[in-house]
Amino acid sequence: MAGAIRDLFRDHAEFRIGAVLVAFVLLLSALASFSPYPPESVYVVPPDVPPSLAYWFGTTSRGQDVFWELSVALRNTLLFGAVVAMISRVIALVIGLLSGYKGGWVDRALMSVNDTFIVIPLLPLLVLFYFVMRDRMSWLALALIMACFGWAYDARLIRSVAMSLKAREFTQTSLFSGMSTREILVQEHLPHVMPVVFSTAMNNMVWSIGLEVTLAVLGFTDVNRPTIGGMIYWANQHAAMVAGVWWWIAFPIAAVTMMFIGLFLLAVTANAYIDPRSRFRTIGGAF
Amino acid sequence: MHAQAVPDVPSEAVPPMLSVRDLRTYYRANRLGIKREVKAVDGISLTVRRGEIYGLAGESGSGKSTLLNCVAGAIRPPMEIVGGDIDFAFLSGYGGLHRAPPAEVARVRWRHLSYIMQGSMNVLNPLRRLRSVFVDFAYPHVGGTRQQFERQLHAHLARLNLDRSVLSAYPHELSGGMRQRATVALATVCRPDLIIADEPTTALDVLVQKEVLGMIRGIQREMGSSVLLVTHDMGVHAHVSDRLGIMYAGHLVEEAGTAEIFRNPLHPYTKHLISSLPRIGDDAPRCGLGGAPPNLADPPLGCRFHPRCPLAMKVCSGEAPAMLETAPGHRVACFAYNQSGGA
Amino acid sequence: MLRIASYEAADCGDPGSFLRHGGALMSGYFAFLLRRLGQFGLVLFIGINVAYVITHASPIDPVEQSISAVTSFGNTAPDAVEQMRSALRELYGLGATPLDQYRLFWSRILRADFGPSLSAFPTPVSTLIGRALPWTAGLLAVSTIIAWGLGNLLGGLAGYYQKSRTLRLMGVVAIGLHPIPYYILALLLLIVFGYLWPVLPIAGGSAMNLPQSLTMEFVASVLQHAILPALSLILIGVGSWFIGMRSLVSNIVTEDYVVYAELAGVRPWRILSSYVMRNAMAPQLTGLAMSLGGIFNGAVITEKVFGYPGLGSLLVDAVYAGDYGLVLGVTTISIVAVSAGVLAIDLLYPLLDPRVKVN
Amino acid sequence: MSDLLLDVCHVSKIFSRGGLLSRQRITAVDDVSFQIDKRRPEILAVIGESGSGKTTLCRMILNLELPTTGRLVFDGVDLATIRTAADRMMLRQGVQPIFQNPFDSFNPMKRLERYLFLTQRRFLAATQQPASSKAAIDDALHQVGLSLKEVSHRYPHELSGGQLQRVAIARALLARPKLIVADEPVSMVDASLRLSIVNLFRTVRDLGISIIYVTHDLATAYYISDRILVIRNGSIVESGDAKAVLKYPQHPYCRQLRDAVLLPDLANAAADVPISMTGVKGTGEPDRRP
Repeated sequence: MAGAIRDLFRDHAEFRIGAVLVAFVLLLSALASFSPYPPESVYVVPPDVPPSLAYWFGTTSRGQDVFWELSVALRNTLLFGAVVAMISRVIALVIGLLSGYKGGWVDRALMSVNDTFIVIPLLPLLVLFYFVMRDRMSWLALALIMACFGWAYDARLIRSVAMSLKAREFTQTSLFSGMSTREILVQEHLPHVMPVVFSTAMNNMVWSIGLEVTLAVLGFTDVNRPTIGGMIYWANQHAAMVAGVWWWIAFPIAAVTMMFIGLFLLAVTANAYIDPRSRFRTIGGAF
Repeated sequence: MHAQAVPDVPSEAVPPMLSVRDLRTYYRANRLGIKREVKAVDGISLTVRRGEIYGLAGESGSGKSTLLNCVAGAIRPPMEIVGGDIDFAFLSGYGGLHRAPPAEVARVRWRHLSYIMQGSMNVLNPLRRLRSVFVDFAYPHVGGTRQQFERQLHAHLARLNLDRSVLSAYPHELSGGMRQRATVALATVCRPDLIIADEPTTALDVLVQKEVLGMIRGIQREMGSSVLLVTHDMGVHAHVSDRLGIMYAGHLVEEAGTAEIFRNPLHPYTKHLISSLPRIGDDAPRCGLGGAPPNLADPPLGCRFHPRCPLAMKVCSGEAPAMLETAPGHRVACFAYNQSGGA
Repeated sequence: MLRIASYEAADCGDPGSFLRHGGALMSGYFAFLLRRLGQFGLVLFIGINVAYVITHASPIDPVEQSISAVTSFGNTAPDAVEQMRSALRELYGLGATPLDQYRLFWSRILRADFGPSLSAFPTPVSTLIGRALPWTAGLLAVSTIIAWGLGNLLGGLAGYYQKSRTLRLMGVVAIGLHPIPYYILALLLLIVFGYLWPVLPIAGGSAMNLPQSLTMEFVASVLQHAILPALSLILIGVGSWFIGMRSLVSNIVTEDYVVYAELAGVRPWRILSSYVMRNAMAPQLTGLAMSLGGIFNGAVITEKVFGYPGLGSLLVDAVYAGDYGLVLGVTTISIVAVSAGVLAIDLLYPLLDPRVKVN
Repeated sequence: MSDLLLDVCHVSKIFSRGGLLSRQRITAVDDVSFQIDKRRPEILAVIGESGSGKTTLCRMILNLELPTTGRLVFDGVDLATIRTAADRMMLRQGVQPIFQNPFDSFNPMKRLERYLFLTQRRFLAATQQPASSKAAIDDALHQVGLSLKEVSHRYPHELSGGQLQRVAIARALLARPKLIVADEPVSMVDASLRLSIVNLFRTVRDLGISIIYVTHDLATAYYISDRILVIRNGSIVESGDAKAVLKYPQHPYCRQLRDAVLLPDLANAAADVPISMTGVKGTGEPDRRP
């Protein structure tokens, strides 16, 4: 794994850019612990101050320091994305590996359900969910629901890898060396699937954070918890663009765009690395 | 038709169909900062005469496929031609397809030089009927109206005993043998001067293999084309090749007429290849060759076969033997037959 | 190892063999059709059940909550409130056994009857949806087709001509655009074309003063209003199709059949169109079907930002207005519409890949 | 208890594909019967072309697939009655496979000795002391001409195909099986190494282990095997003593097969490949239509 990352770093400019962007965003979010103000409180600084030495990113109409607010929002948003990605990875791995390895009716049944989850439009369901939950909607509940819908596409990818692994002879060797199904899946197949898990996790974070931003902007989440979407929501509520408080909207959008492009670049390069043919082209190997 | 006149006796006056001189092709890779160089083809010279089937034998990693790719002009990184010339009777002066201008390459392909590849399932576009493939590959070279082309196509298929219904089929609708026969028809429809065949029967069952070989040989004799046939299967060479070159680890180690090679193999590796194969009706115990083929990223010094050679001498590990002619048309690279090198 | 329905063309001397083969093809396609229909049914079943579970998992009395949301807007006649309450109670099936509630829910959905809208009382929800659906369908169809076609064309070219500087630059732009959330891109377009360089209408589906009829003027106005919403969908869509197609094509160009065709001197344009692009199309069509749900999500946002009178705006406004029947109705119809779209795209697949008919 | 090690009794395998309406049935193995005697270990060659059903037969003997009809009894155990994981382990100790592609027989991300130790531990842990497991593995590797020193800490890509196939045989031997099923074990091994692998099978048989050697190569089958089965379209067309069947085949298909073998003999070379185009007309490719 370390060797793979080193190869990626050397051979792909995209990977370097992605890593730098993500590292920057992570750093910014890590600063949240040093925030001088409690993140949820308002009117702690003078409102509507443009970016200056005292307030690097300016202040909002609600009297918050954009820099520290953004740092906390990034942390919360990343945490949200990571939770969704983690839970949905577990579901995708279990379903994908099992479906690919077992085949037969297990595979057919799981994949029918899987295909259903892929095509169902999620946003109306999330809106409906918000509609019935209203103020009781917590970020964790939202993360859980998104995780329940965010595994399907990736389970299909993992399944196709698992199917090709199943057909390979070393799986039979493991079987006849006395390994159980669980051992084969975990010890023999999982390492081959990890690169896919990594790249889909990045993509999944892009997806879930994007959806969260969207919902928050419309006011369909817990907007009192600082997130990137929440910041844009409040900025819209105070007509920040019209009022000329552009920094309130510009910095969150810049940060989230950097994060998206960074994560996406990591996913794309990891994907290119997985595909042996493109790996052959960039790194070369025996003939 | 231009390829009809077949000289029965290859004379020195007529230039050979293909001549490869001192070809060196390396794979250059750079992994974790360490440069690796795999010398897949390392100084090979050979000629393919007009109207003959020249067989190249060798195991995996001997460089025979690399050599073919060089001749075919299919050079992609990390593969690199480091030195040497490839000249064709129909395209000379450039030193190979990879150096010829695109217009010349386009003129030559399929009209003068065609290919039969291994694995017919993958070489035919799965989404295209065979008729379209024939049109794509051959029609621009043949010209005329589509009706004329269709008639020519039918005549060609009939000559190869193929039903014309194959034209309406998709590749997946045909059996493996049928697909390979269609590929042979595709490669010969323009009556090319030189056909390159890369393991054309390896994936086929024995019964079909024999048919396809007969087909290649039959149409070759009829058209007078030359064929460069690569396969590791000595049985195939015995049955269809006119002359035979044996490759080992990027070198050509022996070359002679097929009959001569089988009657009088000189190089220890050739001897082993021929003697180790069991035959039906022969109960003598045989043994395999010890050791393993060398790693071409780090080949042994001297003769590359010496670590496995039963006749290895001191000189073998020091310097590489040159190809020397021991009898007319029989060349071998081995110090055992090389007066100047020792023994 | 065992391949079905492969046939030996040499045996095709008897005419019967072709007929038998044709029969297999027909039944193969029929099986494919049946499988797709089954999948369609399953999507509807699971999707609508999820909607049911969500609406019935709420710890709050949904009826009273909706009533209070509606009445807080202003004065509503007391008997109208009572009428709403009874309609809502019926819609929710409160008081009945869980099984009856579930049965009632399904019977309403099968009749597409979601009761009267609370926010536009007493217009039935189905009428509101019927009015909005054509806008969304039109916007989605046009922008999806353009994005898919353009993205695949450019992505295919970029995968084939990997050295072209222009195409590589396009790749960078696509990679930059693709991960931006729909909302943010739509907002940026709004700022650019609405405030900084106000040349395009930024809200609505057509000019307010025009009657909805098939006049040149109306159509022109519809098209003009559709430019920005469609553009925001297309920009992001093109990016993702571009990236997908480029990586697909850069794999296909190393396939044996492409290399073989190159060695045969087949003309580059023919290789690009019939060997590379054509073979990448089938997986991209599946991708289109699979991503339709996601594209619909994008349309919801886009419509809201640009005030486009489609399902998305209807849904968001219904939430703000606390209109339960309308939210449920839009959700259900979205699921039906998207899965019908997926079905339609899926059924095109055998046209692109003849192998489907056999396996 | 009978003296039969393996009793394949009227075994058929029918695959059905497709949905409810377009069900296609393919008979992969059709009423095959043969036995292997416990008292006389032998090398039994199973000859057939691609699609003849020989791989399906192997998979059934390895209990990876159940027959549609008929019975497979290994060492007194009907394979259809195996339900529990423990039973399956018992069977796997008795029947071990060797695969076609040595480069794919071991997980490229794991070290080779892992499989040797696993096999040793899982199948023989009860009968042996842990300390002796290394010695047992070394012994098994010596039997195939390798040693633990050459193998340990190596990844599959560091060894040649021939060496890997030897490790695969050593691994199978470690389970102390009674039967080894080898499906095309040398077709992907380099020609110069092929014979040394084939010769190992004779060594293995002399250890008292029977081998089912599946191949399409008649020459090595003649060279190594004691008995032979020729399969076509799922059913046995000829069987008997290997030398006799291959030297004097009775069934026309077997004659055809033997005549199609291309050997590096010039005596009959060149003459028997049809040069005139009249001899090319499609012959014996099996009709694979369902």
